[in-house]
Amino acid sequence: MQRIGVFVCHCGTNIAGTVDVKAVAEALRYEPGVVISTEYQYMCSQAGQDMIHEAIRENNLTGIVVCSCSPRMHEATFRKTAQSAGLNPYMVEIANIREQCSWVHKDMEIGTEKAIILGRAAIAKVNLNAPLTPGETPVTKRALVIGGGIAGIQTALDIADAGFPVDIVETKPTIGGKMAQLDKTFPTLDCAACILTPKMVEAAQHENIRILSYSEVQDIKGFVGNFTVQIKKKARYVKEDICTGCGLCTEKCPQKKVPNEFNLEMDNRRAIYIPFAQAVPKVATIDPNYCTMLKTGKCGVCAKVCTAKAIDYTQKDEIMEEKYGAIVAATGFNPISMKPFDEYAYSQSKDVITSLEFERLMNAAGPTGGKLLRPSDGKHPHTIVFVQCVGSRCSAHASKGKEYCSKICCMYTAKHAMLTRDKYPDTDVYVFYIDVRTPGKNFDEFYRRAVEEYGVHYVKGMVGKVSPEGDKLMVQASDLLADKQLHIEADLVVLAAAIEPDMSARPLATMLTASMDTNDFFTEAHPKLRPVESPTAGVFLSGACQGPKDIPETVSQAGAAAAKVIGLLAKDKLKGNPCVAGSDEWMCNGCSSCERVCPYGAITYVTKEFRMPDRTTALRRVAQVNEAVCQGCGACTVACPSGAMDLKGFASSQIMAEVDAICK
Amino acid sequence: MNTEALIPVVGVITDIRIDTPDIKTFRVVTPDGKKAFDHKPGQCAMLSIPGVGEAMFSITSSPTNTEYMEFSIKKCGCVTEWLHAAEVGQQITIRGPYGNPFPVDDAFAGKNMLFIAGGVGLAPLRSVINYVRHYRDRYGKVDIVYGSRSKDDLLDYDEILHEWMTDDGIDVHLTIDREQEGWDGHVGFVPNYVKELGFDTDKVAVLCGPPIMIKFTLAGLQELGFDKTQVYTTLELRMKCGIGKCGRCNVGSKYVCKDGPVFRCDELDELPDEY
Amino acid sequence: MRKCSTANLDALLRTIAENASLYLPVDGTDGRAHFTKWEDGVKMSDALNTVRSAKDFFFPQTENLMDFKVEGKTIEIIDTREECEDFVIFGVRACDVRSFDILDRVFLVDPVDTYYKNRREHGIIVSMACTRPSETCFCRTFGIDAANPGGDIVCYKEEDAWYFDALTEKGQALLSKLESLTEECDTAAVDAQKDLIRERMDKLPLADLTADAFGGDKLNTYFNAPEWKSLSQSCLGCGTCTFVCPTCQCYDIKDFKTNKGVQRFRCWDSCMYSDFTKMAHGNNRTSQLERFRQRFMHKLVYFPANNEGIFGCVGCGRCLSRCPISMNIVKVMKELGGNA
Amino acid sequence: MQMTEFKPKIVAFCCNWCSYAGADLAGNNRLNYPAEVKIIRVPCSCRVNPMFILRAFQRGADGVILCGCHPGDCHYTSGNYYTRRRMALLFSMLNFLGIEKERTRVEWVSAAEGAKFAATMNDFVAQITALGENKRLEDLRCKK
Amino acid sequence: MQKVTREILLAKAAELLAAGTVNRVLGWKAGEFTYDVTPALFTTAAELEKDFVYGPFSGANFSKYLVKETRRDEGKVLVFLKPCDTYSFNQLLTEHRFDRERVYAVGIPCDGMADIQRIKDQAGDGVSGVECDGDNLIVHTLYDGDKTLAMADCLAERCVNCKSKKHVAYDELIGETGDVIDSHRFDEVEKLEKMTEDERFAFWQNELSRCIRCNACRDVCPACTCEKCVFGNPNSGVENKAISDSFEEKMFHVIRAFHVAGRCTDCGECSRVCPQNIPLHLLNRKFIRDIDNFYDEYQAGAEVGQRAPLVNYKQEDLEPSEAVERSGNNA
Repeated sequence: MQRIGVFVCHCGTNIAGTVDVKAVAEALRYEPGVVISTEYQYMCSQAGQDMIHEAIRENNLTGIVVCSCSPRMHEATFRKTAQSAGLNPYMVEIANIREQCSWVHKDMEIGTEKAIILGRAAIAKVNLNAPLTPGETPVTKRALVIGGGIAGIQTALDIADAGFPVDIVETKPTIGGKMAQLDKTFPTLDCAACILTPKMVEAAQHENIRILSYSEVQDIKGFVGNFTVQIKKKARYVKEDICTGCGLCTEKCPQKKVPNEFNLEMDNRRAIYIPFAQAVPKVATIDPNYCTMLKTGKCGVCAKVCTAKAIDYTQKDEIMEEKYGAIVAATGFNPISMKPFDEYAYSQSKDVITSLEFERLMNAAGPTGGKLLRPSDGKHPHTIVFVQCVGSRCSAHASKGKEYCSKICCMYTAKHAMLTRDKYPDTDVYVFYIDVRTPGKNFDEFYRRAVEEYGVHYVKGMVGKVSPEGDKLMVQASDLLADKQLHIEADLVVLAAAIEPDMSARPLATMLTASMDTNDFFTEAHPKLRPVESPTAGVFLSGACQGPKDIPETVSQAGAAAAKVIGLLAKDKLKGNPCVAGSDEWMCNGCSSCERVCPYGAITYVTKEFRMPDRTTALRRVAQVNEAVCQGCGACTVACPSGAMDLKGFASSQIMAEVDAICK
Repeated sequence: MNTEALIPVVGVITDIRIDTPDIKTFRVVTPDGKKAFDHKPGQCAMLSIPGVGEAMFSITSSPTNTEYMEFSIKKCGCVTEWLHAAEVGQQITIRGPYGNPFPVDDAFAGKNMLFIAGGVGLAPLRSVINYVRHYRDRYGKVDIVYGSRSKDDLLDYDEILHEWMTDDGIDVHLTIDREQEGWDGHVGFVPNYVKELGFDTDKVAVLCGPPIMIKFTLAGLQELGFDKTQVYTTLELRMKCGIGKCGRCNVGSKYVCKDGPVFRCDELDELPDEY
Repeated sequence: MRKCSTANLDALLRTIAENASLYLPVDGTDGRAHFTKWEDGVKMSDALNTVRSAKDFFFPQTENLMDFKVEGKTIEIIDTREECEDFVIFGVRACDVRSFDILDRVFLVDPVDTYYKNRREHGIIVSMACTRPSETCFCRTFGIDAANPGGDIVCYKEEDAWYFDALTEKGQALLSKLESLTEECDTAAVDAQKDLIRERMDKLPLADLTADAFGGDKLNTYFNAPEWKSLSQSCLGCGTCTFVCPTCQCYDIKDFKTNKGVQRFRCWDSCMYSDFTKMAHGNNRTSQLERFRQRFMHKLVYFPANNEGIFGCVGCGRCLSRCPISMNIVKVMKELGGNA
Repeated sequence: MQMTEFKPKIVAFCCNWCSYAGADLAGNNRLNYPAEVKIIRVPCSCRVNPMFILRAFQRGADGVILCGCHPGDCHYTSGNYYTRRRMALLFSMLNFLGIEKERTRVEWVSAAEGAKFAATMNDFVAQITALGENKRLEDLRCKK
Repeated sequence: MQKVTREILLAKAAELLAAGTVNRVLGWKAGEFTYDVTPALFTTAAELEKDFVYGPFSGANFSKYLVKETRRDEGKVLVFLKPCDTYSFNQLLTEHRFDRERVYAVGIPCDGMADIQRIKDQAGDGVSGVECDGDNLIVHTLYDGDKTLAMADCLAERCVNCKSKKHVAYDELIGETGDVIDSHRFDEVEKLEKMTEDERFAFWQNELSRCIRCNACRDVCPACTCEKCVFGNPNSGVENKAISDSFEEKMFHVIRAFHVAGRCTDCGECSRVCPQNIPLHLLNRKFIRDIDNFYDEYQAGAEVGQRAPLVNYKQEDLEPSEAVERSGNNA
């Protein structure tokens, strides 16, 4: 049985004005466990706190109830007071008799009666309180960034600059991501490579950054501060540390017919290749699907020409296991497949291309050396139709496409239109749009320049059908403002394909036990207040894996995620919230219900041997809560059919005791 | 209407003595300061705290104490935990006496007595020991072997030192399980100590303690030549109603609360192995 | 022997009900018979027996024992016992009548259970002979004569009339109040019915079942019998057999915190429940085998050991028809009987 | 009818992050609602076990209301989604047993919705008052 | 469809025992009167030969026994599963309640099991034996001679409203598996829904007031395999051994139904075993129907690893305030 002190606060007249505080203190004196009950003007004042302090000492109190303002106001204050008097801070309960009583009721009698009942409920609860101590876990001072695009690079650089080691895992042979494929960036029209590649180099040369390119995350175990991650380094058949990136092998390789994914397969590369000139690491990679040597054992040209002797056909995939304190997901995006949108004839004509393909066509390092030529015949297109929102903003009931706005298309289309008109003033450029969305610094000005200075024809309306006829593309569209049908004979059609999260995100989310929305974008811990954290502690989000973003947004979010990581890694130990769930192993069924509702992945299972009451031994699967990860929501306690799972500080018995006290 | 065995009377805790870290001894009287009822050595009483529960405890004070009853209670379960948190002046309820007593006036009369207890097992024996001390002339020589985990776990240590040990014709043999600073007495487990002491068989032995201790001590006594008919013990008190009706303490055809808790060891052989 | 024409039965029941609460088996909405308070228009069931036994009248599933008022450190005990009002249970079968005798041997031995005694003293039992015993009946195994069911008044139902005979003073007193509705008669019809009943009892599938192999001295014969393992193997550990059993009398005492004080109540408990013997000290019957064995050993060995050889089973057959897995005392007796 | 006499007992479970803060805001703005409402603070609406609700009725509550963050705004991201399913099924079941459907309610109240909190409580108390005492889920022993 | 007979099952069991595939068999053991069949564990072909039965009363669902059985021994246990049992089997697997590796499951087709109460209601009390004769049952009675009843009229409620003849789990199948059936199992629920609140209250008050808290429904339920039931746990706040107040029976059944909601496969065992004939399955079916109505159609146990509706959600789920109306309850 507890020895409880009750302290009723007047809060000046805030409480005492509508509640007879003396009567409350008197009535609560006879509640079970109460040994002292008193009132005072301002409990939160130093004098009030001293009074509580003294009372705890003098009466050997094991718990206190403060009847005062909202616990959201002063719970922390009184917990500190209790702690200073040697009482566990979690042996404090607050009865909210101000915000939820004196301030909402006018009648003294009614207010007093309710205050007594609220006090009684708090006493009933504290009678069942147990001292709680927050758990502590050490932090591995190292971060993992998954994805080597601009988001990942920026996050890694910021963390590394703060002095913490970072690994970047990138599945491709080089970092750089989508940004490396872009020609120019809006709204400034500076060259993407010019601003990205210095960052790539900086990352490569940073003493705190290790780039694990051509690698994949295979398994993640552990929790905030203590993740253990298995990373597969795929065999690239070239010794990374020896290859000088001279490129000789990529010139001599006899296998010339490999579609070049960097240029979106609009040209070819060799079986041994360096994706692009500024690749980081600048190391050759052999594509095992095309290399004759690897497939038939006959060739070996690259090994012969390599002066550094870097070629190693016997290389195997390598699994490494590393420990991290924090993980940043920066898996990025991809344009969606255009297959379901055949009304635009993407599969029928080479001259219907996506915007990303258009980027490559315009890029000096692209398949056409930067000349805008039609993929089908290499001729100059004179009429170009841009179609916006291909697969974006679709109805929820549509059989294809995404419901959301892909956010970047309006701006890059304006950029494409403008660049086209700038380089080739003889082309007619049409842009079909539903709405033009330009909420960003200098965005609207940019779009207006395209219309006003560059004479791009912006047409509000959708393209209904594109049909190849001869070497032309017949575009049927509607102009909603003019309310008429348009028929345009185009040479090139560019589709602003919606973007979607990279396919690697879903399995990664499963490994991280991080939640995703229905579109497979990572869910943030709180949409407003914690936008760069995932609900899983220690897992952070950077870039388009959380939702469509342009480059400046991505970079700022990357920095924010880095700041969160730095804040975490700067701690030596993590102190948890002690009000966490706990499972009674003897009652646990191992049924996984709790695990399924846990938003944090805090619950794992072990199979243990138990000595059963009937003296037999049995192997039983039981839940274990990782207190460092649990945030104490209590979802598991209700999902658990046997009641094995309970929440400290809000135990079922405590809540029911409150219910009983209130209904008395 | 007739008195009902299940309806208790109110008792007041007038004194709480801390015996060991997990055993306290409670003194209980009625609100008007009297003993709640008379009892015989070895009998028990049902104590309860309304809303918490009822539990059976052996009465550790001797019947010769006409002023109050005492209960030495080890913390295990909700009733005992509640009692351990109680303060002097707390009211509880009490009913009894229950169970059969030790045959102090027939089978034990005129005999040399050997009491062997382990841990809290001294509690039920204390009643008999003090009864025997009170009627000292009715019994022969008395030996008491008492052991515990440590010196701090010895029950009624003051009484043992200052009353039992100073009585004529009573030999007290104390032992603790492990060496301990400030202890110059015997160290070792009770069953071994009994064998070491090597008692004559001209005695009635009374045993109480944890089941494992009883098992080995009984074997030890038999080695020394004791017959099971010379050895008495008292069983653990797993009971609810206390009056042989609720069916809980049923062991074979016996009800521990009614036919026990005191059994002669040969009687126990007749019972199925379920206690 | 007195006789009441079937046409007059309602009037007879009404007369009984004027002086005391009258309970009799009535078909419920579930199509099964339950003891129900008689009121005008209530029709007596033709079923052989009720789902629950008649023990409920004397040993109800739950009953308040006393109340406590707790204030600060003080406790007030409130004796809530009240003198029970007279009641009549009509149509009790021989097996259930015997069960009262068995319960008496528990509750009326010193110290007397006054709650039980109170009801027992105020209850009048009108028994009824069984003309159509069921395949699950084996009361004869325990020396019960379904043709002479006992009670305070015994009754025999024929097509045209009901025959009553008082067996006790209580019964005599009640029967005398019914004089105007009954007439003195000879025993011919009843004797014929008794012969029929005995003839039918002989032909029951369980007619040959005997309890000779059991008794108070058979502890060692059966306690460690290997058969317990297979018998108890599929027992679910529910309390169905216990709760429908007319002789099972294990109970628990529990406290309930009301909004004002504490109510101490008694409720049925079952030795089949895994926590039945679980106490702060531990549990002495931890496996279902032990619990299962306890129930049947109690009926067939322990109870007779303490009660001049009277078995704790009355052969009513309720557990035979109600056990979810169809395990029952008959199967236990047959399986173990071979060990005798 | 003794409508004026009847003072219902109402238990309100409020999640710490939204509804409890909303109740505090109602207090800050001195928005009246009946004193029959007593609030129990829980970390999240998903902490509320159906057993607590039945317990409240057993102990004499006439109405039980559960308040949490608006769907999508849960502090723990998904807690109130589970609450929503659990309570939808529980309420339907209670009503299936003939318990008045008005006795139970779930309301989403954000930390900014002090006015909504007060209005909700006023409405709920009026509803329960009109409905009268909880008879169908009462435990007579508790009322003794 | 191949008719399953005792002989076929015996042969299968003997074969698997002999091959060492399994070392014990969960099967039905003959009783006194044909209908009182008991689940039992057989370890030898001889034991099986002596006592194993299979017939219209071999209805017990064995899946729950596997929880304990797979903990006990090394080696595999053979279990015969009717289509409805396979759902319980899967559900238990989903909840990791037993070790699949230790079970050899033989699926057997089922035409429905008989309910002795229904037989007795038609044939009268005193049924000394029952024999199968094609689609009929020949019932031997003590006083009225033999009676012939159509099997269709003797089926247990759960078989009348059988939801599936499809086996969703097995290692081996005897005969052929069937299809999920478009059953009328929700008709009774719908009937209750259409009643007024008051009528429903009166209905359930009458039904549940018969409850004696014997716990048979819980103890037989394949979803109720909790290591420690909340109703047996003094710290749960709902522990109570017997009904002391009409509140308790409602609380018990609501909580129990809620605990198995989304996990109940509608095997019907609860109603079968209730000694007081309370139609408990209606509570479970109400939950199933509501789940189907509110969310997506869901059959517990249809697949291993399904996410039960109560541990799942959608952003667009209905609000509790809409539940009563959507559920079809007449308010």
